[in-house]
Amino acid sequence: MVEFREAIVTALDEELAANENVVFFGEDVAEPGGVFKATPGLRKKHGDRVFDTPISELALTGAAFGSAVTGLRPVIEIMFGDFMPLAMDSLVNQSAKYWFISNEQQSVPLVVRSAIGAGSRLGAVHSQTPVPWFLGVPGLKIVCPSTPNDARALLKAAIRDDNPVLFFEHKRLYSLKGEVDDDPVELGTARVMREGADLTIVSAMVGVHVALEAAEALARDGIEAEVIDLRTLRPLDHAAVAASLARTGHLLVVEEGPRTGGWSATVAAEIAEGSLHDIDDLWRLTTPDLPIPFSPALEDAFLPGAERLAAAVRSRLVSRSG
Amino acid sequence: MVEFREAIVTALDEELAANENVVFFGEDVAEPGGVFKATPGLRKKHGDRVFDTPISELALTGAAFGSAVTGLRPVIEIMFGDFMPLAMDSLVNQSAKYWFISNEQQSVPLVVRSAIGAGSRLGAVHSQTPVPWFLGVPGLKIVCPSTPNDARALLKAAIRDDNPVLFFEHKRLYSLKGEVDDDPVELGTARVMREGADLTIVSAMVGVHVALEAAEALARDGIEAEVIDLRTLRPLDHAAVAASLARTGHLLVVEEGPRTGGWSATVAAEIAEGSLHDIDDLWRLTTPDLPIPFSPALEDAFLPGAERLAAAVRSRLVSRSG
Amino acid sequence: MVDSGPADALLDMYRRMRLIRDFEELVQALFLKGEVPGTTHLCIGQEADAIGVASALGDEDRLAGTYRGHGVALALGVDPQALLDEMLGRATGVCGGRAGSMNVIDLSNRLIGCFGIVGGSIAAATGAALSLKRQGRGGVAVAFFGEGTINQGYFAECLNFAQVLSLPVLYLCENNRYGEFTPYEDVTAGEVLDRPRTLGIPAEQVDGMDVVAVRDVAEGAVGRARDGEGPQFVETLTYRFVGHSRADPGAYRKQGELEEWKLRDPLTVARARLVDELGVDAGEVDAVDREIGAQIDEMRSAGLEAPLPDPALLAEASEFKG
Amino acid sequence: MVDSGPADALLDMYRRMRLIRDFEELVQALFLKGEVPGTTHLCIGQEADAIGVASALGDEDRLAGTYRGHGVALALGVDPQALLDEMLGRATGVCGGRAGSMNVIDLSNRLIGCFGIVGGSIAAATGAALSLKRQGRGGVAVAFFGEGTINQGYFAECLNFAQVLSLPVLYLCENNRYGEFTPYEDVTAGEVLDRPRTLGIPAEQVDGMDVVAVRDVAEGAVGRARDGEGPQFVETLTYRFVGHSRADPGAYRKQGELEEWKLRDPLTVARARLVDELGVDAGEVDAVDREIGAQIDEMRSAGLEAPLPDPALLAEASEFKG
Ligand SMILES: Cc1ncc(C[n+]2csc(CCOP(=O)(O)OP(=O)(O)O)c2C)c(N)n1
Ligand SMILES: Cc1ncc(C[n+]2csc(CCOP(=O)(O)OP(=O)(O)O)c2C)c(N)n1
Ligand SMILES: [Mg+2]
Ligand SMILES: [Mg+2]
Repeated sequence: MVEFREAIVTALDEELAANENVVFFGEDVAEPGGVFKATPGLRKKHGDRVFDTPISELALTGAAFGSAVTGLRPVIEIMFGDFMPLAMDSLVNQSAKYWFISNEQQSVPLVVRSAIGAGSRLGAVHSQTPVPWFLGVPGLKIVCPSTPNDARALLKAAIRDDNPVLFFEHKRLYSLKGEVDDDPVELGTARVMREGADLTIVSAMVGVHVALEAAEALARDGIEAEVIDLRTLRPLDHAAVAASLARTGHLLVVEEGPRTGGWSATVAAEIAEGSLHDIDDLWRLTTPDLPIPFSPALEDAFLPGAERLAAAVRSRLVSRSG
Repeated sequence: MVEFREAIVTALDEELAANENVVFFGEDVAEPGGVFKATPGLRKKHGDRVFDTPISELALTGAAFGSAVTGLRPVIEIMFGDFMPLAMDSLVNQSAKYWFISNEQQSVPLVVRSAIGAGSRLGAVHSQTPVPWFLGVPGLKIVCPSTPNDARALLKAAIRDDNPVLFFEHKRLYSLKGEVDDDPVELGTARVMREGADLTIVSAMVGVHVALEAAEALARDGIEAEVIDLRTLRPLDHAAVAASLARTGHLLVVEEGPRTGGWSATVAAEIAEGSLHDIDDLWRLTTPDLPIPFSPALEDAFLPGAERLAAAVRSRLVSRSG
Repeated sequence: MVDSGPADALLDMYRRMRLIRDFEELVQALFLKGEVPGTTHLCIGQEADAIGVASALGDEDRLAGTYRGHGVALALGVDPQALLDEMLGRATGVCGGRAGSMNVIDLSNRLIGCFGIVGGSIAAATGAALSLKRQGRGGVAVAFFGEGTINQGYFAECLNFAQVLSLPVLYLCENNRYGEFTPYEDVTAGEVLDRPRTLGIPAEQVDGMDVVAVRDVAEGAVGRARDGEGPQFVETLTYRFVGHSRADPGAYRKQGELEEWKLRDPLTVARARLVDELGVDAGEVDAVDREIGAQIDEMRSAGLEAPLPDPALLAEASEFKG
Repeated sequence: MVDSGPADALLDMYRRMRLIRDFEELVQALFLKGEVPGTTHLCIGQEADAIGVASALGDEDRLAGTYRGHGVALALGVDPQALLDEMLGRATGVCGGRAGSMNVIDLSNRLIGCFGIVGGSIAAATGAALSLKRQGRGGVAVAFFGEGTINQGYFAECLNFAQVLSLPVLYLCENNRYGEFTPYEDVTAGEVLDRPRTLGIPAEQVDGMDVVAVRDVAEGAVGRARDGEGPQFVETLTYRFVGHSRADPGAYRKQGELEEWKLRDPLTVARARLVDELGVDAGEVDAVDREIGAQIDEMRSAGLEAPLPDPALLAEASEFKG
């Protein structure tokens, strides 16, 4: 059994070892080993290919871009996903566009790792999930693993990918333990985490575990939910969702993010457009359109938990079949 | 008849005159009157409440925030919407959150004006529509007028609104002429631009004009399209869309923006969730998931034009009824 | 040699520093007991900065702090109980438990906010200075931030912006030698004071362990800003006696450094001034300590008994005002 | 006194400046005829910067330019026809017509790109320097940018980043006195050179109208960067003889300023050096002018006949590589 954060450091370590063009930098990542302890030991082992930077998110992301188009394969850390707006210009206006507008002269093999997500009582400015901000940016990939095995395999795949990849690590997953194997995982492929005939629940990161927990509760009521882990949110594996839905007819998309403007809307829209009359139901469970509150009393109610999810499924199935 | 850009300068002028706490600043907006000639004369008339700033999008947006919570009602210009990522941190992590996390001590009455959109052959970095980046940011309003009258009325409403508002001016609309009246328009309210019984086309900005043109062409084929101008993209007037759809049964959402992650997906998802079995069809027309190309030969094909829209409607209606 | 001034003024500053110290130790203790959710950034060792600067401010002035903001909040007069309750996520918190330690806002006590984004406080104060200047009542805005923050775009952009507009703002850089776990010199080129000086902003350094020295320098700087001389800059040389945040091993500290700085504990320095220089009876100082100790004990019980916010507010609250 | 050096080297530089000048005038003429879509930012008056710096570069070096990038592109050896065709939106353009004037990329000719975002070139070159340093072949990266750009966060963050990491990069600031329509002194505090100097980066000023002087200073700076001395900074004093972009009234220019600078036209200065100092026959220089004139005529016809890109590529192109 390996912890999620160990899976991260292992993937970095292996890719640094495998390719000398891989470099890794960010704030407090080298000597201190990262504020989430996800990168210890790399500096010692890989020397100056791993280094600490000034508190300059824009410079470090911009420098990553410039180095990626001239031979390196940089991996950078933006400590919290909430800080990504500071780095966004370089990602949106430089990295994401280069491959296409250069007439495919050169792509931008860079990875931005970042700790994201709510539930750790860190308040509105240290708990966000940046996916909505970047979902509408052609040229970027967005990877969101839910297990240690996927974390390792997908981070390795992200580093080997020739395109800019945002790799999001949910804070509430860092201490999660799980088995790890050596099978590679392709970016952009969803995975069925649990089979079920009555309903498809699609989610990512912590949401997958919430969905699995809810599915167990629902099973006790005789409702069998299929749970799909999207794993990559850009590009979205719409085919996997559609395939499951062809079996179950009901789709619930669970997103840790605001109701307006998130990835669950794009999933729902694609399904509605493609198979409106072939499905029985489709709906979303998200967080409210509000900043993330600090107090545990509020934050717990804010996030879509397993109980709320199971209850929502029960009442929706009843109201629809009624 | 008034030009769209005149409507903008009139609204600014009137609000600067009406409230001495209104200030207006940005790059090249004061002495030079703006690169799109949308702000001439204001400096002369309103003195140092209108001023030019350094090329510092983050500072000017952050300063707008700080001034808005201490008594001013700043309007700023970010010259091109494409530059908004540079200013995004302050909008996302300061302005958008203040009202809620301060426990409603104080809201943030600021307006960010910005010229956006494609079709002017300005290439990938001067043609984007920033809506997808900000749609998932609770606490922000996003206003997108399509006519001179709405431009004036909505900009005045935005300046009088107590919340942070992004006010987007489509470059291809600046020279559009139209009648202007004195009726106020509320943020967040859509408008039916054309009535029709067969299909609802929802859009904003240039897309509204494209839809109207397509509707005329479709009318010649006996298809009557209702055209809705959303006018505000955050909050979205889902009710207006649903009301029209109750009449027509078919929904087409036209967005100048990438297929993945835009506002059209949220509109479609809300409709699908709310009225899956009450509607006949629902689909979206967007730009491809690619950066915006420069060459007119490519850009014209990239954007959803009236002909393509009409053709899409015809073929979709046929395939669905067939 | 700095003149200690009258004994009662210094004793009052001592009392307020003691309050900060004991408050922070209470938060620390409650944190270790699991009563403070999330994380905290304590300012133990840096109390003289908060009190020295606040002592130079008047009613019209405003201040923006950082995630390490308890000290400035208390120094400005934020109710200690409401501040503690906020850390504890209670409904009685200064922001109703919505904000938490890193994002405290209390406009009624001149605190524009505490900002979780490194550099955010600089923008907030710069903007507030825009308001204060327009209001013409001599108000000055103060931004607190650390030495690691001078590498953020916010810093460079805002200082130039403020200087060009000659805004009444004091930039107060607390140089505690480390940004999180990374030493200043590893990630920063040149000296702190040279950066404002290059822009023509007057800048001076002060012993941040001596509240009298800080107050005197702050009074000078605030006075100049008040008199229309534009932005001012002060660097305090200080040291954080505790970890950066909850889980800080402190491995980065140089051998003996902490111990050496502790000899210059701002409370020790102020006590010595009181007793040795001004002839105040040591018993009188002890009485202050006991008094604050008693206040803290009461706060502790009251805080732990305070009610949690009602999650129902999430359904009722709006992302927008009005 | 700068030594003109051998006549053939200077004549060659003159020829390349003449190419830039005539190229820009061709673009201008074609623009006015409606053949160049969108906008253009010409570098007429600033040719000596591009040629002087490029003359100091070797095969391993890389350069990042701005939206005003035709000069550096030609100076680096980008095929003039392919560059013109790009402006014309043709399939034969250096980026297949996808990029346009503001975003030209030609890695095979050492041009990392031209960047439409003010400050973007600085990040790109900083990152490239990271690669070049790792590669250890003595390569130096150069960033071109204007004096208005020093107020961008990119500038401050990247210069510090590069200095801390001792990267082989030359920051080349073309001070043409205006950012768009706004004079330097209205929006910028202090002197350009003081900003890098504050960070310990060696910085010098040079007459940007004298290609020999620029080359000499660039050679020195590039040489020091190549030798491991870290970042270097050069400010050229230059002037733009034409508008900022297509629709520039030039009202901001000080009385007589343009005329005065035109006396020091870099082509006039170089010609005087050739004829008066080095004794080159004026006829020889005229021959160069005629030769370039003929080349430009041919380019014009070829460009206007070049094929447009096939819109079908939009359906085939991918936002991602591989
Ligand atoms: C934009 C941003 N980047 C990184 C962080 C994480 N972070 C929080 S505090 C800190 C160090 C700041 O150092 P300094 O400015 O010296 O202030 P100090 O904490 O020492 O008072 C960092 C990197 C952040 N909060 N915001
Ligand atoms: C981030 C950003 N802000 C604003 C602009 C608009 N803009 C383009 S060029 C320019 C002026 C730049 O001035 P300077 O750096 O002096 O360069 P110059 O054009 O004079 O060569 C501005 C404001 C931009 N392209 N990018
Ligand atoms: Mg510090
Ligand atoms: Mg300039």
